[in-house]
Amino acid sequence: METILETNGLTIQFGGHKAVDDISFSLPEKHFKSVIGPNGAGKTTFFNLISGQLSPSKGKIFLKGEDVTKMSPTLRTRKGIGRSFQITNVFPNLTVLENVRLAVQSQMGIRYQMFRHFHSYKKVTEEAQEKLMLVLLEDKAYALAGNLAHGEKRKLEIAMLLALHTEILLLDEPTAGMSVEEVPAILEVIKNIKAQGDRTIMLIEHKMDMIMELSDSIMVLFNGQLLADGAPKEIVKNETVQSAYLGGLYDEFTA
Amino acid sequence: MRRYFQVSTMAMALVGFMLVVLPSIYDSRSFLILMTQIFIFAIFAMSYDILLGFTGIVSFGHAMFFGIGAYSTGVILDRFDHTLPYFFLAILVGSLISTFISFIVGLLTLRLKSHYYAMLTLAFSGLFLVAAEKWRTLTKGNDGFTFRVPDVMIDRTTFYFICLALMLFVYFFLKRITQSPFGKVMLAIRENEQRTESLGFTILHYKVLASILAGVTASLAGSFYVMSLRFVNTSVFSIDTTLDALLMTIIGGVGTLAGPILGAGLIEFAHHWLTELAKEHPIFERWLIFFGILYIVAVMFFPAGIVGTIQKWGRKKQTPSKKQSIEKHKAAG
Amino acid sequence: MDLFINLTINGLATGMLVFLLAAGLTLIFGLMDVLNFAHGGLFAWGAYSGVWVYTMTNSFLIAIAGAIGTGLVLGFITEKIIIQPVYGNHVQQILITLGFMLVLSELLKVVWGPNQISAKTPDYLAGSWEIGNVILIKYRLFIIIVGIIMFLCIQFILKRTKVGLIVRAGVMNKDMVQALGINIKRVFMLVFMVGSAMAALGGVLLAPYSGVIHAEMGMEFAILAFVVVVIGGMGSFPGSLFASVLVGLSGSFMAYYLPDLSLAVNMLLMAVVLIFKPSGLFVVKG
Amino acid sequence: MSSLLSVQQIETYIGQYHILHGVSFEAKKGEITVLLGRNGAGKTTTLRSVMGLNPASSGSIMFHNQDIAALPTHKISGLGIGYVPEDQGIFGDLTVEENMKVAMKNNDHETLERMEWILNLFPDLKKFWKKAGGYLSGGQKQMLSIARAYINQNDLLLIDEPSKGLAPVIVEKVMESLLEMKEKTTIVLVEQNFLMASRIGDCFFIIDDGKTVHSGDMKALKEDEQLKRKYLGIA
Amino acid sequence: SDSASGDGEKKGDGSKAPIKIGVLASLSGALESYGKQTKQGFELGLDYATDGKMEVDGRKIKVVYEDTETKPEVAVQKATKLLEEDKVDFLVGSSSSGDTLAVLPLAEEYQKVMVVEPAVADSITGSEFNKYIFRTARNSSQDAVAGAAAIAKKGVKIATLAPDYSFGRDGVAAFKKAAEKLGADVVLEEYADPAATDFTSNLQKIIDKKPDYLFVIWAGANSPWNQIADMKLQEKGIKISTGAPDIAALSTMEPLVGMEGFTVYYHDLPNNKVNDWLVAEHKKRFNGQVPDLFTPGGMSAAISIVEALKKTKGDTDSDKLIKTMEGMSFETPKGKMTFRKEDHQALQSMYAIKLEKKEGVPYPVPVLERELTPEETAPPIQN
Ligand SMILES: Nc1ncnc2c1ncn2[C@@H]1O[C@H](COP(=O)(O)OP(=O)(O)OP(=O)(O)O)[C@@H](O)[C@H]1O
Ligand SMILES: Nc1ncnc2c1ncn2[C@@H]1O[C@H](COP(=O)(O)OP(=O)(O)OP(=O)(O)O)[C@@H](O)[C@H]1O
Ligand SMILES: [Mg+2]
Ligand SMILES: [Mg+2]
Repeated sequence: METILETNGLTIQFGGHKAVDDISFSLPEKHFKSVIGPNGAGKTTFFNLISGQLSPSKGKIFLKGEDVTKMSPTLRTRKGIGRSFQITNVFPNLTVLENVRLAVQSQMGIRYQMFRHFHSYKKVTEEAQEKLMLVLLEDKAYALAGNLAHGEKRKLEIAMLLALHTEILLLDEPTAGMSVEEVPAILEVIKNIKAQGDRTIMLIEHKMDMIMELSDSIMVLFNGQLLADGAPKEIVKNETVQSAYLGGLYDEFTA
Repeated sequence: MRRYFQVSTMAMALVGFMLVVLPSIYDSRSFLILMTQIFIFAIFAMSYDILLGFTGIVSFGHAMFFGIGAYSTGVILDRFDHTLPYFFLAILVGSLISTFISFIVGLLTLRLKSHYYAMLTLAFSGLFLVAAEKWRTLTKGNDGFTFRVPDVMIDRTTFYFICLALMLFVYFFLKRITQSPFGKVMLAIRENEQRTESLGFTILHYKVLASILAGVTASLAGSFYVMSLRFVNTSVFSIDTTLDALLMTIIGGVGTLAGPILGAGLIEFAHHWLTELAKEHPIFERWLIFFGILYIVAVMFFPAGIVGTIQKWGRKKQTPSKKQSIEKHKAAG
Repeated sequence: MDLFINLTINGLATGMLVFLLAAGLTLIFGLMDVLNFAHGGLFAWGAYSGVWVYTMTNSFLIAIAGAIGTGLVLGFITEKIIIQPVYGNHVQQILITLGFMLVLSELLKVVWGPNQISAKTPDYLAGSWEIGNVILIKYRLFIIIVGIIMFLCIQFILKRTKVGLIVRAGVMNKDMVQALGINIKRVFMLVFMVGSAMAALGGVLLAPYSGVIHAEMGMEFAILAFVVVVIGGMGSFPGSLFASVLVGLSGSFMAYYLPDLSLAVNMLLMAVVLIFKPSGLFVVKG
Repeated sequence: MSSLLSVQQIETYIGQYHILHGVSFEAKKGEITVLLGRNGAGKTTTLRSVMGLNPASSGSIMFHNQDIAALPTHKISGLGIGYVPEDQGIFGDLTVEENMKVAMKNNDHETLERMEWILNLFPDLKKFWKKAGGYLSGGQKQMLSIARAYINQNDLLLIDEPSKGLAPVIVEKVMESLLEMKEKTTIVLVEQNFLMASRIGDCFFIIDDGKTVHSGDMKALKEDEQLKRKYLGIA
Repeated sequence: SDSASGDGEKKGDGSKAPIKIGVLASLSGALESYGKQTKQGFELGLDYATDGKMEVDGRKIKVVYEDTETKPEVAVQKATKLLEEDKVDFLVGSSSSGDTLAVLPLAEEYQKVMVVEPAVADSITGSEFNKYIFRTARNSSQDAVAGAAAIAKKGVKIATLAPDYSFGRDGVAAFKKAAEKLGADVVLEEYADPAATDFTSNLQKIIDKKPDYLFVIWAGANSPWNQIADMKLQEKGIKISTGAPDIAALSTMEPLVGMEGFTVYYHDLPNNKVNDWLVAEHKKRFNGQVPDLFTPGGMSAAISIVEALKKTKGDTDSDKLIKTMEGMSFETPKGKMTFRKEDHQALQSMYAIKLEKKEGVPYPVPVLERELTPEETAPPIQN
């Protein structure tokens, strides 16, 4: 399989502290990779570097062989890197539908059209509604996003990401705070996307059951460094991972 | 939602129609002048709202563009000839300078938090004020100068119709823009810049475009403002001019285009009415106190501005109540 | 050399005066994030009430106390009626405080009439010393000293207590601060009152400086105060002090060496600072 | 055992929305009470109502046998109730140290001792003591938020989804710390992580559509597959 | 019976239509006190000129006052209202040059005589002049000429200090011309920010130049007087000269006691009947207060209008009025004024004064040194 994303010695330093330290990895196309590691290991920062929210102090990022290190987040999104945020990040005073519609609009490349009414873009609205249905949020379409309960906002995040239709999806703890009842539904959504087989997905999660079920491979970050990268079964057997990350809570996986 | 916009368009068309027939019913010319000034300030306030209400950019120097339009018009009509072609030239020159300046200021500061844009525009407009003061061969300093206007514009009634048409045009034009996909992105930027960026929109482009749009519209308002006075002086660059636009926009409703129009009307009428009262009743001699109280009361009773607050009431009625939506949810599940 | 000293001392004094005017705004705008356009009204009220008390009692100290008292009372009223409903909303703050500004400055005229009023300098602060060609104006030295004392007091309070932290935390997340057991309303109220009292103090000290007070004096200086707060770095007292002194000195030196630019000096200064250091000269660290 | 906190039939509006219509629960002294329910059920709103952040318009909230429903938030907190909000409520521009300082009600020996205990529990906080809260990682923010609630001696702690975003090993530590504290401090927990909830919870209340729909002993719930399926959608 | 030319002033029933006058003044805002002086002066003037009858040749006089708030757009709005709705025959005003300039084209458009009072900008009777404009106020150049006349002599070295805007720049230019004509030498022109609180740089330069006089043109509240005293200019042998302002501002000039300058008006300077009447009547009406700087101006404007009307026998035809008023002389509290034919500027007396402390007066008082005759202070014709 071809490599879609690759980093080379990626490093970022905040003051004296290296949050991401010399990470080189490559991600094959249509692969599902999870990223785990203790809090503050640098997972989110790693995503921020890939998606362009932060620019590295050192190292390079390649998307399909092209050096994208210096590109703006906007351009990277257009080139196919989409992401969701760990800290809920939506447009609070716009309706839920409007939130998703903006993503669809961007995906369809409708950017500087000033003189046509947005209602004449029926497709955009339809597409947005479809995405809301997918994440079980259709009956909140006209609520203001800022008034959603926490779990609902997480779902909205995912809908917006899906609407972007990017080749690469970076999911940062998509189900954190989602209710036990709904996690399976979202899991289903992610599984479906995976099953369609046209996306490459990276997932940050602390829910090991979910990770084990979905991942083709897992990479482990520790103190900003890449500790291990391999098949799920092997990773959970790694002693450092067990003692410093998993603790005793997930004995069942290691057994 | 959709229905609301249609309602507002109809309402505006109705108001427009009433304003068209107004002069034939009530032809007091000083009243027409008051109305004309309302139209012009409404344009200016709408231009401000493009920044504040639709893109979330606060500017304390919007008078800069107003003044650019004003002086372009004054100087060109005074120096060359007071004919229509020169007036169009003046508008063009004003727009070009405004485009240029807003482009530069935008590029310099729109990367930053809007807060700094506000202060930097304040600084720039201050510099323009000083320039208008100091370039005395062109501007005659702060006393300013009078000039003649093209013949068709001399008649106050004609000028009334021109300004009314212009205001309606600007309203519908800006409305179309704010409801275009472009306008939706502006709103998104107002709500959450960083998120807009990660959706694949280059926010700087939008902000600079919004700033140019606002600048050119303000410059247009400035041109017509001095046309109505046939006189220009440095007060067009003053902070008070910016504050006027700001007050009209906020009192009418930030983020709505009808708001600034209503705001302009409200403030001008309140002003007119209070000063009239001041002549008759001695307690109103200090009418500015009542004017100040008007602002205070407006904030207390119409926190989102008049149009904004009314819109909110409308929305309350339209959205299904929470209970209904839950029942729906259950029925679906 | 004498010229240099003269320009420096007077620039410094102007700077300190600006600092005294801006200090209250550093609290209210810089720290509490309230766009208070009525702040200038508080200068004017401080000045008028101070001058009035001075003519009644002939004691400058009582005048200062009177101004501070006026500031506290007005601060209380302003916070309670005008500011409380609009915390966190800049747009509403602009409208309501501009409205209140009109009310404040018109009320001045109701109480003291529309004419400008002359303000005397107390005898022991009037006049100047001349050493060689260096002229030391007593009142200006006094302003410099008061400015320094004020700065030290504020710094001491902010460093020794949690007030500064609480206010900043309250601006970011009011609910959370309350959930931590702090009566944030009361804290905001107190800080606002102190800020207003500082404004009033600035006003009464300004009066003998320029020798005359008038109802419109507020707005003029309020804008300068905003400029200082922004270029100094929001909410930073060392920043405000530095920026004020910068404004004072550059005004004084520019007027001498580049008189043609002196009208534009404050705006130029602000433009340059904002373009090169958009967060202001001093950033409140955190 | 007597109940320290007793919430009876509260109704809460946010703006014009009627969010809670009849939530009741009790927290007994020395126990960990868990509130369960799907997204949007009203759990967070319930805690906020107890804290006075979204005051209940009717119903009673008794704490130490005193009705606190009408008290302002800071007074409620002053009675000895700590709160970990769902969104962590970190003061982003303040450093970790300053965040803790704002939270500290006292500066006595006991508090300092607790501080030491907290920093041992979450060594990351010590590491980033002078760092702005806004720059912390998601999990670190969660730790800081918990730490702020731990620093004072409270009679009652209201904790909204503490495990969210935390690495498993930290979740375990938090669980242990809660068990450790429960002697002195009564705890009300909102938790989606059923594994955690079921391990440390003593009793539970299920909230749905803004109402309490079920309650009981945690042990019973663990075994009752039918109940779990019905209210929590898990088996 | 009826001697008017009869261009529609008569009402159908034969009784004569009133004459209407619209007065524009700043009755609120920063220039409020000037506006009120003008208004009071105007009222008194009408009473005086009509012997309290408020009519000329059988036609009643009606006055409408409007507040311009010192904003050009308001001034235009109010002036239009006066011209359109009230159908005034005369405009009078206003307190600021900006407002007045904005209204000038309206006077021309509506072909109504406008008597400018007390706006000073030279351009009103200069570059922006139209034939309907008459001015009873003195202009900047007259101030300057008077200022020069008070101090300029052969060989005298003078430095100037003025605010850095039109008012200051125009004033200094005119002063310089006048002073140099009298043989004096203007050695330094300093301009300060009109909002300045610190004048060190300007004063320092002035000290360095060692002039005989410092001539100050200043308007606005933040005056340089305190600092001039503090920097001991007078002790260094630099005499200060400036125009004495209104009473409220005089009280800020304590440090300048002893200065020689000029003034437009102070109530005990002119010695004539009109002024005696003004002072007495003013005291009577406004509980003991004396008329201030611009009160006589308002009165003069009223007198000039009434006098012109008397001459036309109540005819308000503008062309006739203009012809009448050009070159017309009339008695005012400041003595005889004459509207110069060329630019309709009223030539008038000014007063060279010295500021002195007087027992029982809480401000320094301008004491007459010499009355400057209208011819002496005649400004150049600039239109
Ligand atoms: N902008 C920033 N400035 C300074 N430090 C930062 C910044 N962003 C992240 N850090 C630091 O980098 C480290 C890694 O943070 P990151 O958010 O990547 O962790 P994470 O692995 O996502 O953790 P979590 O599981 O808790 O979300 C943390 O110590 C954090 O404090
Ligand atoms: N400010 C608000 N305005 C309007 N509705 C709101 C507001 N806050 C919450 N709601 C609504 O109230 C309901 C309950 O919200 P709450 O946050 O209490 O749920 P929750 O049980 O905590 O959910 P989650 O598990 O997702 O955190 C939700 O339907 C939400 O949309
Ligand atoms: Mg993270
Ligand atoms: Mg919740």
